Amino acid sequence: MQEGKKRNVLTVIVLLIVLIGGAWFFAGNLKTSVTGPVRIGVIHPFTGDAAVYGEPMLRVLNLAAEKINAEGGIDGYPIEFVVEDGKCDGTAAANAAQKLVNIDKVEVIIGGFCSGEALAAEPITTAAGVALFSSSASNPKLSGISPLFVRNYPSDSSQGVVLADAAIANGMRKIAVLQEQTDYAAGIYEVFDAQIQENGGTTHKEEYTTDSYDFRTSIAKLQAERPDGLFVIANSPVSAERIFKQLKEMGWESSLLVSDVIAGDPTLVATHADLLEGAYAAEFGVDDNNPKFREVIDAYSAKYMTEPPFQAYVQTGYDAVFLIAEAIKEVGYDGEKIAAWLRDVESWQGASGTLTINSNGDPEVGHRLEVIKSGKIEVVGE
Amino acid sequence: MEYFLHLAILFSIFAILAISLQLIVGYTGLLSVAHAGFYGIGAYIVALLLKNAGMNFFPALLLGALGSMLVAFLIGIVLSRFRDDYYALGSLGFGVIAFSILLNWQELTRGPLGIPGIPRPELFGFEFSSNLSYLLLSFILLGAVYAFSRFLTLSSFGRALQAIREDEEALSVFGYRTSWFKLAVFVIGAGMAGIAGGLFASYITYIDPGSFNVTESIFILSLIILGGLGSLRGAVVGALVLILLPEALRFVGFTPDIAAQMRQVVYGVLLIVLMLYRPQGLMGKYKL
Amino acid sequence: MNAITTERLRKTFGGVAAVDDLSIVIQKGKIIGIIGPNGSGKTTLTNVLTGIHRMDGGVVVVGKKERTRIKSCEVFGLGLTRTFQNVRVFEQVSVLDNVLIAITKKGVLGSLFERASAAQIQNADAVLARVGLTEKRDALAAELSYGQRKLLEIARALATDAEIILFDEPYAGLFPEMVKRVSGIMQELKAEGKTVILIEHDMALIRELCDHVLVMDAGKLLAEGTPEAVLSNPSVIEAYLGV
Amino acid sequence: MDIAAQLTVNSLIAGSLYALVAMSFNLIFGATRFFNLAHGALATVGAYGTFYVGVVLGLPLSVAVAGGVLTAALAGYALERLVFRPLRARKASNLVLLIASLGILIAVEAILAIFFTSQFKTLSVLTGAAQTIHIGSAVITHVQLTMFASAVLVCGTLWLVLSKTSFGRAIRAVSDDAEVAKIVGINTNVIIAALFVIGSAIVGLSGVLYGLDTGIEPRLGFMLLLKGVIAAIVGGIGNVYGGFLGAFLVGFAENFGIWFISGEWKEAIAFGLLVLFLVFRPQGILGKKHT
Repeated sequence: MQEGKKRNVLTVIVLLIVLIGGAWFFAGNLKTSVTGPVRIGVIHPFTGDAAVYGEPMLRVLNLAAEKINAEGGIDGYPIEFVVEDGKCDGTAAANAAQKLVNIDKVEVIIGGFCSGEALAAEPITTAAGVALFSSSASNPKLSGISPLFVRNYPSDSSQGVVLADAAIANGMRKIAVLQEQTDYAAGIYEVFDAQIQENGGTTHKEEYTTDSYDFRTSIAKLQAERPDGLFVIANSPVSAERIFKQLKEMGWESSLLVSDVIAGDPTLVATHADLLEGAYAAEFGVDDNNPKFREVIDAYSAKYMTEPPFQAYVQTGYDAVFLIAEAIKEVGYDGEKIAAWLRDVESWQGASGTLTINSNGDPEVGHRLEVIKSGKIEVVGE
Repeated sequence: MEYFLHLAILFSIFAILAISLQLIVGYTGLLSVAHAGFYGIGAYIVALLLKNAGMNFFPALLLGALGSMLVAFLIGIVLSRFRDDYYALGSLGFGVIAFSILLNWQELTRGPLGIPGIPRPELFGFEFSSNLSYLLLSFILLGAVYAFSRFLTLSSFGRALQAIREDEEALSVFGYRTSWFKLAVFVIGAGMAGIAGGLFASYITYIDPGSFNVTESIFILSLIILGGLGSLRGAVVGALVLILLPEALRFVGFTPDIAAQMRQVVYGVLLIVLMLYRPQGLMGKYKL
Repeated sequence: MNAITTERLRKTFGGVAAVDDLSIVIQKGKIIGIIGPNGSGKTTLTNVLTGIHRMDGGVVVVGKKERTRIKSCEVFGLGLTRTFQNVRVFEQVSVLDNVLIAITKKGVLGSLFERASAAQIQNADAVLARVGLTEKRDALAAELSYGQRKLLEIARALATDAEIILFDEPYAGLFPEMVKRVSGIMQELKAEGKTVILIEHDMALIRELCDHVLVMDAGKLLAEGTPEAVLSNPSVIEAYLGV
Repeated sequence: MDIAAQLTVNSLIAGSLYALVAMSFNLIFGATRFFNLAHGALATVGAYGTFYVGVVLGLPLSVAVAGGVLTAALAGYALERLVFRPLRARKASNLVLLIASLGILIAVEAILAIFFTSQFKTLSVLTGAAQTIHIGSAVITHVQLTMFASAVLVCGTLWLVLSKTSFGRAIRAVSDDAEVAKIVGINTNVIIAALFVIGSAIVGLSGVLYGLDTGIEPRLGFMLLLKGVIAAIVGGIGNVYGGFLGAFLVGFAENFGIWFISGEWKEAIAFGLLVLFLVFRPQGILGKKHT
């Protein structure tokens, strides 16, 4: 009885080794070749706070793909998206990247929407020779992170500097900061803080996790510092909404600075018009007169009966699909070649204007200063 | 094929977690909800040693396990004084505190930003970069953990653990320092969870504290309750079923968001129904 | 020679003394009965002696050691073991393992690398045979009848090979033939030179078995002596009838 | 020191919320003696009940609040009848009851997420713009003031009911010893069912108030439950008034704790307090010592 059991176990182990070893050998000799639809991976947030971006951005990507497919696709083959939920969270994004790279075998991925997603996915895609193209991740650490990473949304190094300069110019020396604990928000803070200190100012920071609901004590602590201004760096309008409500309840008085995702949500800005009166923001701006930009906004409005939110991301997301499609047409379905082509883009005309990618894989554009007046965004100096 | 490998690797990691928690909960009757904490400590130690110190995976894994064990020892000194509900609450307290430290000791852990780009293991110039080789590694570790746990449960030590579960006070009259046994099994289980954490970190290549919170502890607990308390095989079966379940739900055609919630509904209902009709789980011998 | 002596031993619960400055002597190698009405402190005394409750005052001398505090895990080392009034076997553990618990190594490290040896199992089987549970050897203790569990507890206590064995109402719920077997075991233990402490309500059994009887009432020693002397003592009768 | 005033107010607000959870938790625990994690789910049920009645159906605030509280009470009764009573009848151990209640918590949260999505939602449609009151340099909104009033009112009412009515005496009898209570002719199942209804209504109210103050999402009950259970243990498990005291202790510890250390550690403070109590005073502030 005992002996028989041992033999069984041994047989199973040997079988397992043979099976796994065999499969390993054959797996190494397999190669994916493209003979059908062109598959592009997408890692965007569809659950959690940042889900407010996921759905509209996916619509934008689909609008672009529909247009390309209607015009003949890529060498006759249509574009297909393989969509994964990155949850604006590193673990989910890493899982999604693993799946897209190993199981779906895509050669190019659009994402992550959040900086945290992009930072977590990048090592995986780079190791697999897959191109990662983000149309929204703005953390400065992503600059030049890998030859296989490209983005057409500017780094927050410019957002932080623009806002810090505006603060200093308006006589703010002591600035309170309420920062969400995400890569995006941390990136902006780092640049902002450095620029403020360089100009002789100081910052007092309180951080909060994405699932925080009670900011009262943090606000009270910041209030007690008697700052000249408060910089709210939220990763999504959802936590900003909670913060604004409590700021108002606690009678916050000094002027505000807000991160670009807040300025990019017209409903949020309109709802809190009185609190945000005179607040500064720095956004990667949109150009209403650009015909390609009008094209996507109109197509979206026609199809979904509403103007898209976060239009700064709409323009880059729309462009991303066209850029990738062009790259595949030029160099074929190969991650390394696609990335190389994308990093060479120069004076390309799209919905986000004229795009040139520099040696860091970043676009040669920056953020512009805006001010909120009676619930509307106004560009400063225009 | 690749998809199957992915699931098989996740299964091995969770089977190790389930087996290690089985020793604590199923054999010794200590309802610990701190397990994800040790899983996380192992993951973070391995990730930091690999990424910042450039250490080889295997010594790092050993240090990860030892680190988890050291923390478990310090916590266990306090925790071993409790039993039943109070043990559960105490471990909940420590689990949340461990999570808070992973989240807020930002100089070391980068807090909620997590650690990206953790390298895969390497042995004598061979890199476990393919999922197949990684699966082999995970299976070997799972086998080792299973064999060790089996050895443990068949020993006099294992018999004493079960007696603690049944009646700690009565056992002490027979000369057993029960709190030392509770401490020992807690530390051993934590070491195994640390190994699972190291495997997870190097496989996913990215970790953040969110993977190691109380909800994760509860998930591991539901693996062994489903599989059956007091049975190592039950722990493995529980891990298998609950890893495959969400895939089955996705197969049925739910959207990812709904599927994630449906999975939770199924866990919840499963726990209720099991408690009502089969409190010993699928394969367990022992009733709570 | 005395097996156990207590001096002014005290245990209170919420201000009420369950054992009230009790000083007794348990002689070695005898069967000592402890009787008394419900709530007189017999079980509390057992629990204090075996470290289940911490004593609030007084001294206990076991063998040569004087103690003001007894931890339950030290009791085994003092050569003392017990059964419980409300059976406390390890329910979801096999009958054999219940007995092996008392035989195998007790230290964390020692037990980790020990598997029950053939000799240990033989020893356990012998004890099971002695109480008549051989057939139930591989069953879970939870599957036993109440009486069988009592026998299992006795087996577990016998397996420790302790010098002093405390039986807390071992006869309650036993069938007549089991009663006979247990009485036989007690007499064997006495013959082996061991000390038996028997808490019991059945006066016939006390008369039959005990060499010496202690009567407790309200945590104090009411009387002591031979069974005949004690059971004819008017104050004992009064305490029992509660006049 | 104007920050101290605001922190005191913040502590009282947090404490009031925890007090509602802890008192109702202890009320039920006293009679059933198990850690009912489903209690947290009922806070979520109450909050979503109010959301449904007030926002989806568009009925006025008072109806919405009543609707939320009532839904929670009914749900609590249903759980007692469908899950807990059958388990008690089977003489299930505390751990079995605990795990079953954990299953309920997980399932209810997920079901709410399926119906209402897991997104954060505000109830400000119902309350309108927050009206505030200034107390010295501190600020408090009407909703928050209501929280504090509710906590005090519930505590007072429970005291009246428990100590002055025959129903209260029956509850105390069941809490002291369910077996004895049965023998003297008290129908323990009826008493326990009534406690579930009352307790669930109170915890439902906490969820509703929390929702009106900050907003709702399916996991709010879990957070409230953790804090509530800590407060219940710190105050003395099974003791209603202990829950009240413990809640304010937790509220003050959390809010004044992060005055000195950074706000991220708020969670750790509450649980640190729990561990301290478990080690040094496991019976809690008002609990009786067990041996």
